Amino acid sequence: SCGETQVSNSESKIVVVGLDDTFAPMGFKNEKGEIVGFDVDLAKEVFRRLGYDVKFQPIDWAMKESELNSNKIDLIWNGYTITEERKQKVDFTKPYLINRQVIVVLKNSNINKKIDLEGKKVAAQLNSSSQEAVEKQKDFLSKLKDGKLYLYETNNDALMELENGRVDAVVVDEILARYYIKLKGEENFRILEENFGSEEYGVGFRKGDQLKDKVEKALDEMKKDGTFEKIYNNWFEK
Amino acid sequence: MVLELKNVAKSYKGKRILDNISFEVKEGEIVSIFGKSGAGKSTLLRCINGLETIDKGSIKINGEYLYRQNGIYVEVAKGESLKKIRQSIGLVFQNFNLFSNLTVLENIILAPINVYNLDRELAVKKAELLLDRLKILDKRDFYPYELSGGQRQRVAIARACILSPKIICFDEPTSAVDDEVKKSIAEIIMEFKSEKIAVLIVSHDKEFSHSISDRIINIEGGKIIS
Amino acid sequence: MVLELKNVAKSYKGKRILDNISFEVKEGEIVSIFGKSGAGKSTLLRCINGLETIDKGSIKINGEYLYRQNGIYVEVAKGESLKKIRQSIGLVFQNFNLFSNLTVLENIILAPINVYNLDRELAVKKAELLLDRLKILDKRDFYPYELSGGQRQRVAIARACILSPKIICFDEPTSAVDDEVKKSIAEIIMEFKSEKIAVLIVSHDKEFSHSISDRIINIEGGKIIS
Amino acid sequence: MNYIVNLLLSMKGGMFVTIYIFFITLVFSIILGIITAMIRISNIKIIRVVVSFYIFIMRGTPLLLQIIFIFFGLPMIGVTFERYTAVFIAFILNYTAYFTEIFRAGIQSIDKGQFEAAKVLGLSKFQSYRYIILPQMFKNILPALANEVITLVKDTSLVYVVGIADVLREGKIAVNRDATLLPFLVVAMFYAGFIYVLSDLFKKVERRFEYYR
Amino acid sequence: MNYIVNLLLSMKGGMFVTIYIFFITLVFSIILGIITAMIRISNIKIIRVVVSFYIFIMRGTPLLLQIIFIFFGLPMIGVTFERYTAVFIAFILNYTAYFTEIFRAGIQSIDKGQFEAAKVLGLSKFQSYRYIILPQMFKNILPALANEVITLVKDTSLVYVVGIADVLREGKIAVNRDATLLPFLVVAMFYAGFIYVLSDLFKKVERRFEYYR
Ligand SMILES: Nc1ncnc2c1ncn2[C@@H]1O[C@H](COP(=O)(O)OP(=O)(O)OP(=O)(O)O)[C@@H](O)[C@H]1O
Ligand SMILES: Nc1ncnc2c1ncn2[C@@H]1O[C@H](COP(=O)(O)OP(=O)(O)OP(=O)(O)O)[C@@H](O)[C@H]1O
Ligand SMILES: [Mg+2]
Ligand SMILES: [Mg+2]
Repeated sequence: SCGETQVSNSESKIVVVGLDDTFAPMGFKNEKGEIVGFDVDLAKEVFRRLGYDVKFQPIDWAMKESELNSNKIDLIWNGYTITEERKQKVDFTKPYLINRQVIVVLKNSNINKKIDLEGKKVAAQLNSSSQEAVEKQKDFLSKLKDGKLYLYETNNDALMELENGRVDAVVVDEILARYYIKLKGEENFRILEENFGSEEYGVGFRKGDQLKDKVEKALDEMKKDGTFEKIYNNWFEK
Repeated sequence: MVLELKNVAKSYKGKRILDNISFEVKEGEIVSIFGKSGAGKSTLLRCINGLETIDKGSIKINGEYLYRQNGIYVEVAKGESLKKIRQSIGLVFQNFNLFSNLTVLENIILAPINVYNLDRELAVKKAELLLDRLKILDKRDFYPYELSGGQRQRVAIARACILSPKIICFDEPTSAVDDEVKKSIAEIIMEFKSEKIAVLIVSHDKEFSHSISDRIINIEGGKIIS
Repeated sequence: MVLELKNVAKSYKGKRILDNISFEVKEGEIVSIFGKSGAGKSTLLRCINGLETIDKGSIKINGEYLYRQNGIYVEVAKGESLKKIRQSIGLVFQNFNLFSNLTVLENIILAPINVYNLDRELAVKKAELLLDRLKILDKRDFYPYELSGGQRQRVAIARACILSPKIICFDEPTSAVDDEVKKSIAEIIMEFKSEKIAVLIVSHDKEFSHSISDRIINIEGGKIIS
Repeated sequence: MNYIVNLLLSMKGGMFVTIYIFFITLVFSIILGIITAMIRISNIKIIRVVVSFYIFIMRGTPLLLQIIFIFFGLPMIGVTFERYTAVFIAFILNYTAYFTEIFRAGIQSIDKGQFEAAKVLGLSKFQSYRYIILPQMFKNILPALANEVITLVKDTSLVYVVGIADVLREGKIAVNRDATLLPFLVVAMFYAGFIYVLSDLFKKVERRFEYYR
Repeated sequence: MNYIVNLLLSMKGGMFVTIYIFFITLVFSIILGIITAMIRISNIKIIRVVVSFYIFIMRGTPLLLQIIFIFFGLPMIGVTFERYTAVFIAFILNYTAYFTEIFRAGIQSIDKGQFEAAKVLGLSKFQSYRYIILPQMFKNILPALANEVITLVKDTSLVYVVGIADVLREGKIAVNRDATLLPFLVVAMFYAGFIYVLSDLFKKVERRFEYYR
């Protein structure tokens, strides 16, 4: 149904999770039109344990805080990076996942370290946090072939160019990288040890919402009893 | 009296077109209005039909005021009163103004069916009778753009005549037709007389007007001169 | 011959409106066409002016073929030839067709200035003279919607007459005017005669037509009957 | 090939949403547009001023902002709408403004004699519009109306801002999910096909109106 | 306050660009639109078919894609344009299509008698359009034309795709640079002001055309 459920309070036992359903693999629609994904599975398990009915509401990512603050949704759970600015507006749980800016190369490539990238063609998605992370390291940037990143419209384009051998490496979100590698064949790619920094994902709540603590606790338990890892392995190449 | 005008005045661009016009028309009376081209005859008929506002004076139709002088203002009929007036008066326009998206028949039966709630079949029958008398029954399903000038004029006449209001105004009703049709039109007008319907005719055709009118009004310089 | 029609035929919706029409008009000749309303008079004038195609026959204007029967086809004049024809013939429409975005004066001088490259001042002078004769000089700067029916008709006449083509067609030129104006129109038409301009008149006004015509053509059932 | 079939199946919900938003908006804003156009040309000054202010606001700000305002802004003053309700309010208010002006152009270019004849025959305002004015208006403005209707097809994609999954958003989902650009091609073809059907329909309606001049 | 002044100064280039693209597009596509409308109603079948295909392509695909195609796509077959050239080609081709249909509506709703009178008086096709048809057409379609012109104002922001800095893009730059939403407010007010001026102009022109009926 496309309607709005009434906003939950602790008695009603319905909770509305906002997510950008274009964001594979964290939360997205599959071919059958069901909302699935890593975060979705996590949320389902958490709220099953807490005894809530959970409803997933697709939103536009740019409007996420507006959705939350106008009570259209109860929480944001969708690869939501914790930043200082966002902390002003929402309450975050402890980070449940670390996302690094990793370097992907072909399996048989002789690139093993960052230094090996000197003079090589390195690609990233235009306007992505990967681009931002690499371009922050000006020295490194200047040593690349042509002294710049090769930028593509989508990560998919960049990885395709890597497969075609037109670039030597791609800098990309680890989460996305592992999803795409799983999709495109784990035998073809390799992720280097070194990376370009990391960010942390958390679940966002309205300021002062007590549900936050319960979710945090449930997540902790899931990490302890191995449920978290099981879900993780379902979605990502190890 | 079906129609009473009192001191009616009307200007365009500061020029007096109608100046202190007063006259009355009784039930079943046929009155002709003469005057040079541009004398204000069409304007007069348009005022009587509420299509133009007037600057001064009063116009009373079938007992209801369409315009009523009240101090320096002229009050205009509204709502139910206006509706009643509209239904007691009819007009054949000098330039016909047929509805271009409707056929001849549809033009004629539109008002009877929708305004007077006449049964559709009856309306069609009445319309066909009129069309036959005006010798254009074969154009029943034509659109106005497919008609000759005189045929259009006859449709306009039929459209007004099917309603039998209390008073009916004809603006140059014979300007585009031949003598034979003219005779039919004269007959139709004469029948109104017997039904106690008043008729107001504006025409340059003296022969036609004289032959059917009870009375003649001459307009010059915006005034009634006789 | 300024105008020659040969076996002209024209149908609408499969109905013959003009059937095998042939006649000729000489320089300076005034010819009247009579016929009942709907007989096809306006259609005939519109064909002669190239506003309607014809199904059969030929029409020749001032020596150029407007329509020419060629086997089963009718060829239509094009390009320079058509342009020449257009400039040798004029028409006063039954429903006037004044340009609604132009004033009376502009309506009249548009063609002289733009088609015949007449000096603007001269055109204005000529137009004013015509307007004066037709007694509407005071409406010089009015727009068509501000005119009475008869005034519009006079503007339409002036607009066609200022051009002095080889042949000029009038479709019901006196349907909306009074006797005095009628006389002026008759005079203007008579002057064309002296300028060797041919005139074709369609009118229901027998008195008017008879008084100025050299010859009369009667149409019935699409054919010339006399 | 099989992929495309699956893709189409997975996107049919989005296609339905697009068509749904299109039709609901079209129907209501055409009806309201006719009414507003009638009001707009009425001679009561205050009403005219109000309507033309409304039209200025609707045309002067982007539709996207109007949707955001109605869905996220109004709750601040306690007025809350469902997602679809908010979208329909914004779309209908916006398109009514554009249609109003097209209809006004159409009505104003009808010969005044048609209005006068209707008046003299005693037809009510409603009857005059129903039988005479509106049919002639539609004939007058069909090509211009098609412009606006086609723009509406493309504007439906703005619903993404409240998270409604129209065909474009479903295309995006599939692109990210399946790591291929094909879904966008499908979306483009869907729009082009839809617009083709509409253009064709307009052409047919135009021909239907050719019965008179 | 000082900040706003500085902001305005830093954005005046973008405002100029927006206005520049607006006017160039407007002028050329109105002129071309008139010509195409005349062609569109001509009775040479092949020309009519070609023009209506062109209109379908222009209305059936988004303007953004058209810009991308001309700037990024055509170079693949060896046709390369400057940024502004590409933008103007795309905008003018696109808007000409929309204007054509509006003008066609306007021309077709003019009484046939006006064309016939012009013909009989010997006016050339060009003269008839210049003195009679176009003035009456503009009177007929002014309100509908305003719709399209106002849409153009908002569409100018699409030039971001080839990296031209219009007012919206400069606003975005300032938002990212100064970490405040104020620049967007300035942009919104610029658009609203611009559209207000245009609406007002249209209202005045409409009143100018009221001299006849
Ligand atoms: N809207 C207007 N603005 C200015 N003057 C007008 C307007 N309408 C009519 N007139 C003038 O009013 C006068 C009377 O016009 P009206 O149509 O009543 O004449 P009429 O007696 O019917 O003439 P005709 O026999 O030629 O039809 C004319 O001189 C005309 O120019
Ligand atoms: N477009 C058309 N389609 C069908 N029939 C038409 C069309 N135009 C004219 N006619 C028919 O042709 C016939 C002749 O019309 P025309 O206008 O030539 O008559 P007319 O002799 O000028 O009559 P009037 O004296 O009434 O003006 C009429 O019966 C008319 O219905
Ligand atoms: Mg009159
Ligand atoms: Mg005739």
